[in-house]
Amino acid sequence: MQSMLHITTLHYLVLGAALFLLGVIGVLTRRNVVIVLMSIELILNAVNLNLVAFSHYWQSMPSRLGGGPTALHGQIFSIFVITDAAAEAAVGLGILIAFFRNKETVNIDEVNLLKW
Amino acid sequence: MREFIQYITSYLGSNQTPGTAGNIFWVVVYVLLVFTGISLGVIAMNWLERKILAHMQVRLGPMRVGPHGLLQPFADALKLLLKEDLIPAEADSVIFWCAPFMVVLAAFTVFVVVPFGPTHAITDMNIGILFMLGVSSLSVLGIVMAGWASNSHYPLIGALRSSAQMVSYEVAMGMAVVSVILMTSLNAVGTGTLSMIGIVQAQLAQHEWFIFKFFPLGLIAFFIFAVAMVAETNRAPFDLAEAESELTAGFHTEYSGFRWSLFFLAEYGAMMAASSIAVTLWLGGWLRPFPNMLAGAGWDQLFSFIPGASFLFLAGLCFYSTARMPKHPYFRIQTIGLAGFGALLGLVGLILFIPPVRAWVQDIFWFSAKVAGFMYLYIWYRGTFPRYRFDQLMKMGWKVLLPMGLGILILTAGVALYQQNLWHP
Amino acid sequence: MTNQNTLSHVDLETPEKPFLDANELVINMGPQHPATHGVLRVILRLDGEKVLGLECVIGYLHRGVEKIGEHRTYTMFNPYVDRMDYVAAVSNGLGYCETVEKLLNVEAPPRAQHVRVILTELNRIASHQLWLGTHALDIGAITPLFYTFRDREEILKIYEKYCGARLTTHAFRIGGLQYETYAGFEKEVKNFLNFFRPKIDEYEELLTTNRIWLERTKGVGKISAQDCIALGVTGPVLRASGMKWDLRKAQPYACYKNFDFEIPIGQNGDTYDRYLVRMVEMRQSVRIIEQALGALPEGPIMAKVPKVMKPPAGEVYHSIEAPKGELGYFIVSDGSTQPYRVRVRPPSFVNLQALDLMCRGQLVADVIAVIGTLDIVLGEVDR
Amino acid sequence: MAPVATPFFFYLLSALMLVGGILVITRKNPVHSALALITTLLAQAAIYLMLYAPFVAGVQIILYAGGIMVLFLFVIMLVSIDRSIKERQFNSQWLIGVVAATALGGLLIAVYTKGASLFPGGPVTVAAEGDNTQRVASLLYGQYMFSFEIASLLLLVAIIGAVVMAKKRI
Amino acid sequence: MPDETKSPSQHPPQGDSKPSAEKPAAPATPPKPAAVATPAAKPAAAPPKAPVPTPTPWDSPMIAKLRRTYGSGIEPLTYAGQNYIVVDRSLIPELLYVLRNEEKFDYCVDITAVHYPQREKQFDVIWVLYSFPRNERIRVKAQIADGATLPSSVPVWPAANWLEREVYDMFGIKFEGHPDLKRILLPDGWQGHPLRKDYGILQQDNQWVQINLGIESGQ
Repeated sequence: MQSMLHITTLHYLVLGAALFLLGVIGVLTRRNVVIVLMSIELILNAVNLNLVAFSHYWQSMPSRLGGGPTALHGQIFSIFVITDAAAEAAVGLGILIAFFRNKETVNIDEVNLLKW
Repeated sequence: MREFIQYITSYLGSNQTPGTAGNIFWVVVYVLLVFTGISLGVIAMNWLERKILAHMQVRLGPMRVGPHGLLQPFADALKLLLKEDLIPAEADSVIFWCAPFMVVLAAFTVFVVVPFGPTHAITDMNIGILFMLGVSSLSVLGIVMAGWASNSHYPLIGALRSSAQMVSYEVAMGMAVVSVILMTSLNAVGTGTLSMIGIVQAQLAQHEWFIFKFFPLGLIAFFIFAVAMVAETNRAPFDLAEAESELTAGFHTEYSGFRWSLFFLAEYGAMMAASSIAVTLWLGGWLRPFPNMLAGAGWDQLFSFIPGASFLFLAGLCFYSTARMPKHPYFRIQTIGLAGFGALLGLVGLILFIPPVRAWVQDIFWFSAKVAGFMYLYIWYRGTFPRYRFDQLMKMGWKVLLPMGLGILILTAGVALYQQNLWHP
Repeated sequence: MTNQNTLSHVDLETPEKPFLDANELVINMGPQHPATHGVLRVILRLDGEKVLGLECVIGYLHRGVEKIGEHRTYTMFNPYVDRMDYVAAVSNGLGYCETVEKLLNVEAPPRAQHVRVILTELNRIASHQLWLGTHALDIGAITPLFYTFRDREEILKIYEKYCGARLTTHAFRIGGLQYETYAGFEKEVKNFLNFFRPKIDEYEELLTTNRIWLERTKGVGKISAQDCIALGVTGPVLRASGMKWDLRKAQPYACYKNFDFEIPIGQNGDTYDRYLVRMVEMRQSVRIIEQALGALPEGPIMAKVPKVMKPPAGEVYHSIEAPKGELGYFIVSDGSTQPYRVRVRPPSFVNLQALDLMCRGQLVADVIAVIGTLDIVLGEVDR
Repeated sequence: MAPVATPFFFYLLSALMLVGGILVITRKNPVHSALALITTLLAQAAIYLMLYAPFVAGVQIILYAGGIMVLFLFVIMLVSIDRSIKERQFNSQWLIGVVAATALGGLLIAVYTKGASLFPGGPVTVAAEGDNTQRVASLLYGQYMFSFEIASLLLLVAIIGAVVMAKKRI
Repeated sequence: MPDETKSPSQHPPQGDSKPSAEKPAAPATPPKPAAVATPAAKPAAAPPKAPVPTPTPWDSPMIAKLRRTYGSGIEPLTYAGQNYIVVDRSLIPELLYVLRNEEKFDYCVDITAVHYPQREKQFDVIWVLYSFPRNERIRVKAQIADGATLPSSVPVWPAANWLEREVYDMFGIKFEGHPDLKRILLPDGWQGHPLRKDYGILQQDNQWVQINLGIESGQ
């Protein structure tokens, strides 16, 4: 019970892992490309959560271990991940539009030709 | 009990916002106060927009409900609440249901960080302006939801237009905002701030409203923001999302009654939010005119009379209109009502002369007055401009405002760097 | 036989392909739509915002005016024509009366003709004012509407004083006028002209150099003179395309040949040129009215026409330059008291055909602008 | 801003996130999925605030909820989804997918149970956010300058790629 | 004197059909039946003095040229100062092309029809043409029987599109080759063509009204 009331870094990590798994399941099982892309966003967010949680953890560490208030590397990394997510979404949705224009479907099972 | 009272009184006299002080009670009080104020502002705007627009267009506007139509907004609100709340049969009912709330939420949450005074804000966030831009950009989600869930073509086109428009203009808006943030870094420390209160204090410290900073850079940035904010709030001449001559009513074509009134509320709320950003960033927020040039107790005293005086002036206008009312039994109630309204305004004005109140409302008054100026601009635009076409709107956003914003940003950065070097050689 | 389909730049037969093939949006604009000026229904095929093609569905206001004409005497039918283009009722009446006069082989006396010209030109101003207000409203400028309506009121007051009606005036009679002008008519019209001249400047101040107005109207809904002629489009639309043709000059009727006025023309045939042409037309109308007032002769106002009108058997086509274009009447008489056949050649109906051509490849907002600039009145389209 | 009732908000927000995540991968209608994802993202922004990362939270709201998700909704409306809603929602290897994910989950649980001792049991104490933004900025434009420029290059490439992909005729 | 000689006797209500009297050779147009549509009105209507004007033949270089090609297929007449040509139905597309391309009648003002139920060829179809270069108006008139078709003039003047649709809508005259010949003013499923003389002024398609408007009758 005590561990439930004190939110530790591990809590955030478990939450991140759960989100990650949801994303993986979505990517592996769904047929709709849009939802697959959204599942990828879920995965990236799970990673981000971990990064920020670790950054939070590091800030509490002594600075001789590389911690301290300026140890915000996790947050920096998560910003890069968000940037990457934006790029991925833009290109992915661009591909989706091109795909939809040619095949008139958003079904990922039909993206197996590598040409159209 | 005593602890509770102590908890409440502990905040009084603090020089922090209640959110920063971590005082939940006062946060709740401030939230209630701010939202009541915003709602009152929306009601007043509703009436003022009609009247001002009407007088621009050689007509009278509402005249029947209450003296000079003063009660018209209330009558309208009542009508809207009593109207049947229709949900189209083919609509996606869940999304249709929650879209208006999303829009209202986005428009009103923004006020969490708006500084009506150095301590008169719900909270002072480290990322204040970022928060405002981010949350206000969420309203586009509500609009898209509304348009899509209606399952009808006009709302869908309206939603697509609106989302494209808001996303595009946010970029230019961001450039203008960043140039202001660069200006805040011109201090001894050399770091700027994103906090709304910090931005106003930087203007106070630098003895200059940012609209005049690095003339004309600040002015151009302000201009970019002023254009982009009209586009962000979907108002004329950028009201393409609800262009009544093209898309009947755009994304809220299928809405009626209460839900429609929520969109209405959100639109005006968003207008005030955008104006507050502009006022905070460029026009010195709560600062009274010339706080540095006309400094000193005497000037403070003089300026502190203005809020009460302006209310008394409005009351005088009311009494003048009362005197000009037709002397006919048919108008008796209206005349009495107008006189009563004037008396109310006069009373408020007199209360504002009481010394502690006088000091207390100073900041709020100046902030509201500046926002009101922007509101007038909105109405003025609507009365004057034709509507842009969608491609022209996009062209303006991406090909005019964005390059301008980028240029301003680079120039501001250059000038700021130069001044920094003067500071820390 | 050579194919002489002269529509130049757009192939109306083959549909254009949308951006996403499966995603062509079909939108039903109207019949209940604020900007279709009545009950016009336009079925738009859209690719996003781009118009791939459109089809007009009309007839919601069809009242069978032509059929009614066959069952009324010549005199009784006169008020009906006012109801077609109800914003230019006086012009309709002029066209009808002159056509029947042609059948009867009579001519209205000069004083009647002058009064007719004055009232018709006032009507042209009123019609253009209404067009300007609604057109600007469609493009999003809400204020000009109130200004134009304020000034149009003055014209309607003159009508009201003259014949008791404001909109569907029934001002003219076959053979001349029913009423002599009221006392002070000339002075009031003169006052109106003096009042109105600065008002045109006021409208122009609001719009002509307004950047947004320019962007919204320049290059929008372009149509060449050649296409106009092929599609039978007349009136300000044709003139804005650069064709200097006005029935008042080309085949003068009433007493227009006595007056000196210009025919404004545009170069590009876009919405902005049509706007300018109409603005100049208002000024020219003021000029004509001034001359007509100056030359208003004394004399009878009614030609000698029999009480029971029985035009000899025969058929006549006569057309006038209504505010919207060529308004023609084709009346077949069988010698009885009722026309055997009345055909109205409505300018709005024919002009509306050009909508498809003018809107292809433009955006939805331009469709609104083009409908506005065509200046259609659905009462006349559907008759 | 002092944290209030941290456990309560943590569990509330994580529940929101997980429910949102589940809805994302189970809804038929992509629009519903997108809205569920937005809920998840906003809840995550709040969790960032709890982790004293306000700048990341702001970026999350602006970029994710306000930018990327609008893009998603835009595209969903552009492609017609009527047909895909009526079709089968899960592909043929859904069972394998779930099994693989469960295996991965088991692995993660194993790692956490082994490594739990690495983390301190108590709450992490960190100075309040203070000048978080300024620190992030100095790191981003100092130490990570090069990565930052690479990221901007990546965005440029993405812009060009998206335009090339989506535009019919360039 | 003139009024009783001309109009009441064999002269149908129509101006054009009378030429059989003075026309040299009426080629394809069969002699109009003398049955008069509204005979009763005639004698009383006579204006006291002015002689009743009648269509008279006219001539011009253009007509001379057309005559050389089409001989007696065309019959130029003028009435009240307005010129028109009565042409044989078989000349219709060709003559319109010639008028448009060679004689520069580039503007099709109007297409309309008149119904004469008593005649054998019940319909007059009338093209009102105008030439911008010549500033001249002309009408072309052809007679066709009920149920007969005419070639569409849309290829000649695109303006004819809606005008022909209206003629079809109101009279039921079909135009071959029209790109989209359907009703324009009346609803698509409507029965009957209201501008025919046998269609009463109060008549309507009750079935359509009941089905589409859900009311018994529009009256």
